[in-house]
Amino acid sequence: MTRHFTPPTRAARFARSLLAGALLALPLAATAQETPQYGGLVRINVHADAPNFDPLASTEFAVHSRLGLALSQLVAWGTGPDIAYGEFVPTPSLAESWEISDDGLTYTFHLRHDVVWQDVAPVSGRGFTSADVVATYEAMRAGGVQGGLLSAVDTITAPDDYTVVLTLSSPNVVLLQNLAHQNMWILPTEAFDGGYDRNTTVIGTGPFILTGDEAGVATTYVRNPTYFGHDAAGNQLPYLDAVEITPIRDLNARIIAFRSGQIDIWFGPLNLTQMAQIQAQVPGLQDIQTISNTQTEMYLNPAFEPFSDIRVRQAINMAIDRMAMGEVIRGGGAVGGVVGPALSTQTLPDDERIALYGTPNPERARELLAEAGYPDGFTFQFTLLNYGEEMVREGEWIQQDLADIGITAEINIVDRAAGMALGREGNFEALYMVMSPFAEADEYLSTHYIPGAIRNYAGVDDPELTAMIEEQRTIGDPAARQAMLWDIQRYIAENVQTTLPGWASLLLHPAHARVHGWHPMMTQGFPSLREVWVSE
Amino acid sequence: MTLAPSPDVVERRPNRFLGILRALLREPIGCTALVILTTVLLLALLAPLITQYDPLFQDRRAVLKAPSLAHWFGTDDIGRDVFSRVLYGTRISLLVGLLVVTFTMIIGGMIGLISGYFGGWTDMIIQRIVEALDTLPSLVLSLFIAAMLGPSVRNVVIAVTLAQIPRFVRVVRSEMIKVRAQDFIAASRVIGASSLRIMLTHGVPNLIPTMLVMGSLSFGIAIMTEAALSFLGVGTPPPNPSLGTMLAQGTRFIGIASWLIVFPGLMLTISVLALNLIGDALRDVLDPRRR
Amino acid sequence: MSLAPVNTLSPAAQAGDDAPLLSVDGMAVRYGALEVCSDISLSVQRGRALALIGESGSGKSVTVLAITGLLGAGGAIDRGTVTLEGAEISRLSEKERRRRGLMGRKIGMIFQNPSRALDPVHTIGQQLNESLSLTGLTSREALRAKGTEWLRHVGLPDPEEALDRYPHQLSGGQRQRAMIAIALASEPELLIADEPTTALDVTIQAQVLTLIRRLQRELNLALVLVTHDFGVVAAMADDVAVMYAGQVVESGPVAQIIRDPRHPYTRALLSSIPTGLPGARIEALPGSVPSAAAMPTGCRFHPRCPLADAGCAQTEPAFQTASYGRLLRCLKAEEMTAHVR
Amino acid sequence: MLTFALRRAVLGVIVLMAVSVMLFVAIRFVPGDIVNQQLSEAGAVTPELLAQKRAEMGLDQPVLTQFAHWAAGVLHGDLGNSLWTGRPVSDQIRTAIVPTLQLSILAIAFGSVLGIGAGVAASLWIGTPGDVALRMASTVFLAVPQLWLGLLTLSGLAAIGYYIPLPYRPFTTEPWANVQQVIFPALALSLGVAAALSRLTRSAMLEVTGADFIRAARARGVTPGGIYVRHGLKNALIPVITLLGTQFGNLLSGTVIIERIFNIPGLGNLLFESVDNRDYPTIQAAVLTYGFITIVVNLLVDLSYGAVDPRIREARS
Amino acid sequence: MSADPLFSLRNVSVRYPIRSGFFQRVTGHVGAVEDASFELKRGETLALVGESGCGKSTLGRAILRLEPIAGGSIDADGAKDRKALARKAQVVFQDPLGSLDPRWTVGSLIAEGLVVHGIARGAERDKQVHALLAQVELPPSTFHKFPHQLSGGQQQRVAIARALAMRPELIVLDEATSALDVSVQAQILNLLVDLQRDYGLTYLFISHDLTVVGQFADRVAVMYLGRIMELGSAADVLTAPQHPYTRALLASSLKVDPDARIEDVPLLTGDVPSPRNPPSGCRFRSRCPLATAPCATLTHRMTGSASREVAACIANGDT
Repeated sequence: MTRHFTPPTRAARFARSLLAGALLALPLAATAQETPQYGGLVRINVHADAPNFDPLASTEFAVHSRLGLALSQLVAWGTGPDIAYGEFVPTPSLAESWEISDDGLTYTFHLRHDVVWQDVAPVSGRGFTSADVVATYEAMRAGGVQGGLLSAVDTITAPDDYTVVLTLSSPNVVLLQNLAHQNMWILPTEAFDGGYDRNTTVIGTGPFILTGDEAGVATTYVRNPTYFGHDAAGNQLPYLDAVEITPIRDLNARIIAFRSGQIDIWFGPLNLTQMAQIQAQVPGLQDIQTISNTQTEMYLNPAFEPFSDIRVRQAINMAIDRMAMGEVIRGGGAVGGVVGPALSTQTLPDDERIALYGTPNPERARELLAEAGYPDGFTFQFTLLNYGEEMVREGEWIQQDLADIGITAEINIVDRAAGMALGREGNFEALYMVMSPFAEADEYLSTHYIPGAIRNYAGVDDPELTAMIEEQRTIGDPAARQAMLWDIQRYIAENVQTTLPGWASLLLHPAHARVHGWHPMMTQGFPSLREVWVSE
Repeated sequence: MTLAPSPDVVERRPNRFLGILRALLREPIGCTALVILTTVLLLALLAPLITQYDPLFQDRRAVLKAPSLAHWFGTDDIGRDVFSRVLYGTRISLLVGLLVVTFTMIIGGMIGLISGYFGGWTDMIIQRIVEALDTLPSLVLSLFIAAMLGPSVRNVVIAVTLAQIPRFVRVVRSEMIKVRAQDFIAASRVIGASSLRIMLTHGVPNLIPTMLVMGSLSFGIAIMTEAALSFLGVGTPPPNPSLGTMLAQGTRFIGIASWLIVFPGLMLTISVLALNLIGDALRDVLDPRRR
Repeated sequence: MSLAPVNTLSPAAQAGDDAPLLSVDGMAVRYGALEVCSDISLSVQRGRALALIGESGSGKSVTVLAITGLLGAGGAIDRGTVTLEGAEISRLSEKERRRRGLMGRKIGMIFQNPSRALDPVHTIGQQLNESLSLTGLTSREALRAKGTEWLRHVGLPDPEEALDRYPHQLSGGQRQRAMIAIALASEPELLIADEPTTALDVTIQAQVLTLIRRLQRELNLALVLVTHDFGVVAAMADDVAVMYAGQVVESGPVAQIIRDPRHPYTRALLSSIPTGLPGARIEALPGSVPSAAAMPTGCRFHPRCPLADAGCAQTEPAFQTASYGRLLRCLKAEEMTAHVR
Repeated sequence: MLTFALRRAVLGVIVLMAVSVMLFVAIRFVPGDIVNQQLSEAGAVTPELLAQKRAEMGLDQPVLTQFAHWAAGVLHGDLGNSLWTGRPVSDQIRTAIVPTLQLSILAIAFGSVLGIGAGVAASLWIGTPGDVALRMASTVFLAVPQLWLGLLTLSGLAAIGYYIPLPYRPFTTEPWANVQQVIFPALALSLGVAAALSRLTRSAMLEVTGADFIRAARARGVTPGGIYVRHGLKNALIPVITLLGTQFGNLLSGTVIIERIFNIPGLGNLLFESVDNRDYPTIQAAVLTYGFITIVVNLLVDLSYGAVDPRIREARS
Repeated sequence: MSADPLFSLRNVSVRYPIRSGFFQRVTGHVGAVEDASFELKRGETLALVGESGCGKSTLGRAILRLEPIAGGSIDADGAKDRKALARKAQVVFQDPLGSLDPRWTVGSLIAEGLVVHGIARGAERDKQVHALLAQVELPPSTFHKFPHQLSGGQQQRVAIARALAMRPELIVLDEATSALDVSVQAQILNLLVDLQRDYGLTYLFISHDLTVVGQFADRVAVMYLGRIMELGSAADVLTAPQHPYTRALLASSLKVDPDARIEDVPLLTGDVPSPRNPPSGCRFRSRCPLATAPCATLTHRMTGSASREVAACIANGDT
């Protein structure tokens, strides 16, 4: 569920009224839920082409969002009215059930018996077995980009055709969620023994069969008649005959396409102002809003003299008026945290996050600077990843906020690849970038704060913190784990503060009135699409 | 210095510039162009006097305001005054244009002069390099250089200059070849003047009209290229108000805040128009057939 | 002649009619506000050649362009008449001139520089056909046959092939021959040649001039020849008109003018021609031709004239017949005694 | 003639090879590489995996070795596989070049018709208000950046409620949608070309009509129509063709911007994406393709000179 | 006229490369001048005559080292480098406007040589320039004018003054009066005669106009297709030409005599052949009215006395 705060500006009041409208609209749509109709086509836009369809080759959103229509995982994210947007509830998918040993080291998965692969050569409708799971996971461990998600796994075995056993070297409560990760699609054995080219061919067990992909034009899908999923009434899923995913890079072009009905479901960033325009022109628009599971982050490199002093880092944190920034530039959303606000059960509670990151105090910031020996401020290179105009605008915003406390930020714009390289090399003074779409607190913590980790650009090496991060993985009890996670975040806010969270923006997911059953999901792959139907 | 031309040539130089200016003012086109360009220049140079708004200051309570008495050209998406940004953006455009033209004229002019005067192997090698640069569409070349160097005003100047040089070299070279073929060059050689002296005292003065015309056109092209590069995100970096950057920012609000693209574009067009007109007028004024 | 009657001679011409084919009377030509020719009077009969001689800027080319109706933009005949076969043509539009067959059909023209007067992107044949078609020929074969005949007639080697040649593929002399063929192919009665050999070498000049003279005789054409070279005049013309600063200053039969020039300018011009005698000093005429924008008052020649007195600077002399029968424009015409060279 | 044109083309290709060496080395100086990019969203990535991926792509080898490998492939007509998509680069280029060529050819066609027409009209109406109006229009359009014209076109269309169908559809599958998609960007591109052409055509026509051979044609009674078309236009075409050649270069520059504005998946967008992704083989191929197009256009310009002007045809044979 | 020659040319050739084919290799040469030998005696006027493309201007330029020579030698009175040569030999070109830099004033144009050679500076330089202006009979007001503000004759006077400034011994007059009107040509010719008399100048007078040459030159060299066909005193060559080409050239030049009608001029047939592809043997044979088969193998050779040399010709009894 979207969480919001008390907005001080008129723009935010406007946003709230929009939100109220949206909340009203949803139940209406739900009551109108007569019997779903079969047939029809739905078009969704994404921002880019899929470079290829090999799930092991990249973590690109454009790839995995497309693969999700055709492929399935062993375990999936639960969805439904009772489950919050950022909450992970493990749900059966290819595995219909599983057991976890008491020591937390052995996971036994029982696979569905009724699953067949899509009727695409060379797999051609063969039945799904445990060999496919083993082959997929082994390949991932050997060289897949998602290998890290299986790092806790020691052995993968298949006692019979419909059972898979994973053993862990140490307990890891995150494993189930890792298996449900958007990159963990199960492929047939043929994908790994040279039977077909993963780059170009997609054969899965999902609700739709990928039939074509033309760069810059569309990726097309048709219904998979042998899909194993059924709705509550026992009807065969999916309802739709066909789906098209169209890449439109340019925001304005995307708006035009959506406004003129060439796109049914909007996906991607959208400003509230633009949304208001669209609403004025498209009758009966469904407006669904969520908080992005990514957030902007500002890395302060302690290797740069002033940033080695935590008081300076605190001062910078206090100088930035994130709430207003999010309102004006992103048109809503939530203030960021050590763990992103989209992970509603794991991030710190709203009021605490707002107290830590959403309450600017320039006076205190100036005092801190003076204490640290910079009463007149200083100048630093503010390396800004060009990840869209809003990112740049946030950078400019922060620049003005910092100027208020006497710090001069010289903006240096770099593209994404250069920015990531500079980050990994530690070759920056301050770096402003957008975080990957993490779905689990452990991902945030282990990538940012463990020595040698991939996102530990600031070079954090705090044994106490490392021990805490390792410990939370072993805590089976959800409440206890949550407390531990909160402690870690508080510890980081107080003692580390090298990565300042920015803003998690409001995501608008408008859809045309003819689309029913559409629920945006945090995980990639449009999992609710199998239940979407259209009225004409 | 022995290379100094005879005194009356020296004393005539400033007169010649004033003469060109006077001749320009006599032409209706030249006059119009000078008036427009002067206006644009004054607007850019006197920006701090004309507008009280800081082009970078974000008035966070006045976001995306339509043009009004307070904000003549409206405000942008974080509350910056568009009028002020257009003026300061024009400054950057003109600065980039000026630097590009200066460097292009000096570097391109020199290379073209040498290539055209000496011919032979020197010319061959220079021509091949120029062709190499010329194989790529100039924007693609600029784009590539700018992308490689990263966005900054300095890098834009480098990228645009490099892309402009081939054209300049080609024109100066062919003009120099024409000049070299003239009898007055032969006469100077017969008098015993060295190649360097001939190039400087006969070559350069005769190339100046061509260079001036080319320069004013290059100026316009440089401004447009700067805008294009900034639009594509490899030009003048934010928060500097470049006209191209402003257009790029404005595209997100097409149909919502048309002032964000209308005014910067208009200013861009007017600047280029003035420079093109000056080029046209110079071409007329400096045409030897018209004297 | 080998060519079947190219030009049906009018009975009058055959009878040796003295009536001029072309006569120009008091013509003045103006380009914008500038009068470049004033009070030009000329006439030429069939079978005769009139040479128009003068230094550069004397207005001789403008005169023939005015006669042919080819004055460029802004140029027009301001005063006077041009009569061809008795019809006044000076004020006709180009369209009307074409309708009356004045362009090409009655008046043919040869230009100074054949490299520039031939369209570089069309073959000789194509340009020849434009002229031939005026005579009513249409079929491709007939055009080709006639074209070949004309090129043979002007002495081009391989005339059949030459039809398909582009101008740049011919030598300068051949180009001028081709130009002559094109000018004559429409079978005009009046041929105007504007410095037809200035761009050519002497040996080629002799060839081309011989050709023009031969064809003029054969076809009984009236020829107006513009030149700055008295040698050409002596070799080619029957009559000559000497021009200075946009006016005809003296005219008459060629032998008379050369042997006994009466106008001071004609005299000065003739005496400034090198004689070829080793070591002889040339009598040079001081000064240079005035420009149309700064014409002297009175007699236009008076600033350079050795005989000029105060009156010459005030009174404009008329072009009239002197007591000794010569047409000239000089206030001191009666003082000019014989001066046989 | 053909020898001449071919010689220029071959020289061009040699030059292009030199460009490719510079390019190959230069792009590797830009910070960041494809592996960063591919794994940008993965949380659990180890440095070992990054190294393994780089080794798989051969990015760990010395630049010269990489170049030798790539150049050997290119010489055999193999542009390599995209590091980003894993598909042959040649396929991507083939797909992307279509809309780019479609745009630029359409634009040059519109521009020629508009520009030459306006130029001839202005030269016929010289001195009249029509001439003045055409000249003013061309001066103004020459100064309007393609960038702005594109944006104005887009917002203008939006303002009247006309929406260009999106995304791009190839002409072969959906001709009507394709036409709607390319016609406006092509028009926006063509106005600059038209302006430049009309100015040149006008002055070339005026220059030609002042030539002796035009006077000679008039003297032999050729009608104004014949003079304008046969003698005037054909001679005036020579500088016009030269300009068309250089304008094509400008147009290619323009397509980079216009493709971006109108969301057309052409060569420019491909280049952009591959630069973003540090997809070296695709960057190289895209840039070389621009160079190749330029060479082909120059070749065509050379050949058409010959077609128009026999002197050039001969001088070069 | 002293006995020792000012300049002497021995078998001078000037060739241009012809490039062709895919690789633009040099596939041959155009012999613009072939095997030219003569001496320029101090104080004389030697005329080089011939039709366009015969190489007369090229030969003049070669003497001035504006063209590299491919064979033979030129002894320029001991002048080894260009600066030394500049004090020996100067030039006046055909096109008066084209040979004066349009952006320089007359004063600075005339002074250029003085500056380059450091002959005079400051007021002394201006004084010399004014003296030169007076020598070529130009008013002092010309000093500050630009070339395009002068008439053709005045421009040519400036060019002469510029050449005179170097106090040269030889002036190459490359068709120096051809572009001028007859009346102006006469003025310039007279000036040149006066200057020669006053300063003992030597002239190499390049011209196509035999009448001017007859009046002006002491000796005449007739060139055809890059070769000298006849060389001797003006009186001899122009009144008793021996080579058929000289005869043809003389016959073709029109006299100002109403009795000399065009019909009476004996004509040469055909055009000058391309120097890329000259006829074998005697180069004139393709147009020579007297040519016979052996002319195709005749070697070019100058025969005769010191006062008159004529190219080998079968019609003259050479074999």
